[in-house]
Amino acid sequence: MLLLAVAAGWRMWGTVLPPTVSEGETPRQPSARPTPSVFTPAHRTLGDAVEAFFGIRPEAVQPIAFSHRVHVENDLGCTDYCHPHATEGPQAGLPSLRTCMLCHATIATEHPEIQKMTAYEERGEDVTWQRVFGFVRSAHVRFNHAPHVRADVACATCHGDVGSQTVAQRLDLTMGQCIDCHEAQQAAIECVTCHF
Amino acid sequence: MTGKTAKEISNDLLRPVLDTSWRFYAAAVLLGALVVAGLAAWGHQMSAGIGVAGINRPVFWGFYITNFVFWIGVSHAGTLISAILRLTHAPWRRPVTRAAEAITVFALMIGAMFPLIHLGRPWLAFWLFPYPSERRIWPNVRSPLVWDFFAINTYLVGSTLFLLLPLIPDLALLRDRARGWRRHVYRLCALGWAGTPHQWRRLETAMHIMAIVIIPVAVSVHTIVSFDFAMAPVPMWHSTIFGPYFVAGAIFSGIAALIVAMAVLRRALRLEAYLQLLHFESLGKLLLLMSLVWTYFVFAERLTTWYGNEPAEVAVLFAVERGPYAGLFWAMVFCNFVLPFVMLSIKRLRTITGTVVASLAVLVGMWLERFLIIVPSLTRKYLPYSWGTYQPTLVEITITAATFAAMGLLFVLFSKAFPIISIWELKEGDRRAPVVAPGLVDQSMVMADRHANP
Amino acid sequence: MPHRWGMVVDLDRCTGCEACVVACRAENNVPTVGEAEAARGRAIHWIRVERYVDGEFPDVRVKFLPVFCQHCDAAPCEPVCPTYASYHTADGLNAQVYNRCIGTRYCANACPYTVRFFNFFNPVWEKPLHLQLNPDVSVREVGVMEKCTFCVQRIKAAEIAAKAEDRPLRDGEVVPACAQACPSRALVFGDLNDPDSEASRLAGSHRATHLLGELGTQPKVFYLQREGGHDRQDREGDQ
Amino acid sequence: MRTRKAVRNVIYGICADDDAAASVVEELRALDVDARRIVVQSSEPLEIRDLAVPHGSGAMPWVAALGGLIGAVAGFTLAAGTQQLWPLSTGAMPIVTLRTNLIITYEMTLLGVIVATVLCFLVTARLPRWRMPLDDPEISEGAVLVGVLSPPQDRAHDIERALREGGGAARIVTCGPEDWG
Repeated sequence: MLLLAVAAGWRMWGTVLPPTVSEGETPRQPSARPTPSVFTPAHRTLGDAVEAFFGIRPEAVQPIAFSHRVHVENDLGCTDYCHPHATEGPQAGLPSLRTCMLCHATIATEHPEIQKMTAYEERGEDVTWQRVFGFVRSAHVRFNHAPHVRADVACATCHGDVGSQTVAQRLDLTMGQCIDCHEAQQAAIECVTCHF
Repeated sequence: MTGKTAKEISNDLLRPVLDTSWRFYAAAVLLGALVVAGLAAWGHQMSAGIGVAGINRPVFWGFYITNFVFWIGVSHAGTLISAILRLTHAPWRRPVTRAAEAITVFALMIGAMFPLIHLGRPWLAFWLFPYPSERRIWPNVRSPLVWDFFAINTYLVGSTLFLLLPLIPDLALLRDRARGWRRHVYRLCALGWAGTPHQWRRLETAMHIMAIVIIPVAVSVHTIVSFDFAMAPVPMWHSTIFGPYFVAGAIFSGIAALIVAMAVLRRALRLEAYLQLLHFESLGKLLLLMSLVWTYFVFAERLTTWYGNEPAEVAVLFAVERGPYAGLFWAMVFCNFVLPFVMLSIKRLRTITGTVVASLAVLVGMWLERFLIIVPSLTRKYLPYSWGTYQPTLVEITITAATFAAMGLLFVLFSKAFPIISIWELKEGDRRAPVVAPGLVDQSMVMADRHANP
Repeated sequence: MPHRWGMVVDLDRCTGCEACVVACRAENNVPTVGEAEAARGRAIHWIRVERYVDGEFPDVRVKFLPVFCQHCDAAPCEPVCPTYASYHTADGLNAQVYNRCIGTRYCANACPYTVRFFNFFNPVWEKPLHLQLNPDVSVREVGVMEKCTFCVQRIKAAEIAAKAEDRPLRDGEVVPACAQACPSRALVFGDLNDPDSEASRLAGSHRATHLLGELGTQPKVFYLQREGGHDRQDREGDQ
Repeated sequence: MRTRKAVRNVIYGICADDDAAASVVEELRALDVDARRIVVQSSEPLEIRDLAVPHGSGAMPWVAALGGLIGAVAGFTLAAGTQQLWPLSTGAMPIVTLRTNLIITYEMTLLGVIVATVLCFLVTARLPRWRMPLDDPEISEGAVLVGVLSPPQDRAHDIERALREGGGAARIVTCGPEDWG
């Protein structure tokens, strides 16, 4: 009952009350200006807010059934062509269509998934890969791949055995796992190491 | 004291519980509507952001923290007064204690809501609780807000038990009187109380220990609330006097709240025979005493600040006394000192109406006092470039009003479900010597009481 | 020996151009709240240039005072936070951990410099402004406190780069956005533990003072007092 | 909830006030009835304190003190442990700040006392007890019940006489196990 009232307020007061950025409350304000749309609620619905709170995210659906296994079996390293930036900076990066076509212009061209890519190329579009790993915005984590690669942390330590998967499956990474590893490696565990 | 038989007492005091009048429904619906409005306002605030409240930079705390301090202050009504009166065997306490303890519990529940309401991200408030999590990081026990968490929890647990223990025999009484489904509920609540001499003695020992312990808890709670301010280097906050000053103010507003609640109960539940002029007079005298103590603290605080002439502090001092907050300040002085002093020190004015008027004024005055402690200091911090102002918004006002309604609603529901005057204690007191003199009774008299036969 | 980051502000050099303010906003994803909210005191500026006007017209002098987080050693904001969102790093930064912040705003009350800013609403960068966001810095959401970090992202990046090359950090390798943008070089950032750094050299000047030093907060920001104008006589001896 | 206890039956009388109850108890003692079998129930504390089984003030203050001690240790350990669990420096304070930890210790001490007192009360007063005790509506009207649990069959008559004559119990009730519930 009480929760219902709060939920109702969540939905309705926005329409009953003046907009959240209200005008005309202090004399110094400029008059006759439209309310700036600088702010929105952090979540559109209560459901979104609850999902964000519990960290519920939809599974990433990839446009192409990319097989990591096939590529790893053909001795392609993670950072060789597809995620090269992992050795250089924060983001590992996702391959562009051009990277794929370097090989697939000639390899396995008759495979239906590869033909999808050819179709993309013909339309002049890039593949809209969905990001699988990543921190929720409210975690405020600034993860940098490069120092981890330099410290010889294997990709699979965090990403799991992607080499045996088709499209990558998300693992739930927790702060506890980061800390355990950082402590074992005697890396910094100060908050600002990652959160800034 | 009441000149009534045990049976009459039971009948009178159980009547409001067993019979339900339309007034109860009217009050419950009206107050409930306000509470729902407040909850909706809170929901809106969580959805849109805390910015729908009037707080800004540099006034980061406003109405919500004012309400927090005010309600925690009111909570000292009860347990502290009731515990002191019990320990001093003040015979006139008997019809008063339960109402006082109920005020404590409800005011604490409401007051403890405000630190949550005022949070920017209230859904993460559980981080104040030291629980094992994979993050391995626990609350910072150096923070006065964490002290608050511990102090308020201790006080809430203590005062709730202090209210419930002496309720058990009355629940047994209700178990025997009530009919239908309520009988089963009361039967469960009464925990199978039999009323053997053994149990009575245990209850008395337990209440005695609780009464002793609850006093240092209550003192510490409001001291810690004052530390929320005193720990920060903000002009006029960073003060060593704040602990006792806040405790005195808390007892002051607590007595006022108790008098108002008693007056309402007396009218609404027709308890004129139990809540007599004597009770209002005795509490009125206590109120007068606390008014003087409070005035002393205010004077001492403001004199030392003025004499010290520290620029940042004096800026706040004069902003309050003759600046934008002067109106509120002098209203506070009138409500907390002038009016109660006149109404309570002149015997002819110290009637029931007189004490109630004084108490209402004190409640207003003490709310203003909390506001004037919190806001003006924040508007005038050290660097004049960042001075600011504060204006409450509709959301804050709605939530504030809703908490007063919530207090009323909880009180109405409580007095509906349980006898608001402790029946067994009243009977026990009636059977002992009819001591009419108000005030504190000395030990020899109490002993005489105990051995006197009916 | 850990670093001890500090900043020196030469008030004689500050012209009040506010380039630092603009640079800081761009670097640190500082939200713009709009006129209405700014009028209600909700504007966010991690660095601000306070203007104080001295004297009667026509003999008027304007003093500029850039104020930002002083990264106090004995910071009043840190111990009051119930969740450790505000704490002191080993290299002397006054850290603000956004994800730990539950929005009590206690730190902002305790800060005597009023340099802590609160997100009263959820900030939004309308398209295409979202493209200007710095990916190295978090975008803070509603209910979270924020403040000057001494551009901790630049410190971290420089540290990582230095470690990759297995060498110590050089003086001047880390430059916060405000210092980088300052045309008159009034802002000098550096390691106060390194006696040869420019910052620690300037911090030893006889002109160096702290803002509200009497409060005992032990700031790591030093203000070099003005020597122009009426104070001209004590110019001798300055380096 | 409805399990029957070994009590076979009970004889009790309803006395008008505690004086009457006191003299009934005297009579019963004179009859050499086991003090543990005598029950007295009232709806308010009785003036005459030594009815039925005598008890001192009991161990409650000591239990309360023990609770306080446990609370103090728990409070200090919690506070200092929390600080050392993830040592973060704030405001140039030491990692373990004794002064602030005293506050937590203090609150936990008092919480320990309160909880221990209430637990001790519940245990020694044998609450909660889901089986109803002897339940006579007249108790809540102010009367005092005096009874004997499982009276020896051969002496039931004597006991009834004692109840009636001692202080003039107004009403004598004899109930078997089926009346308990």
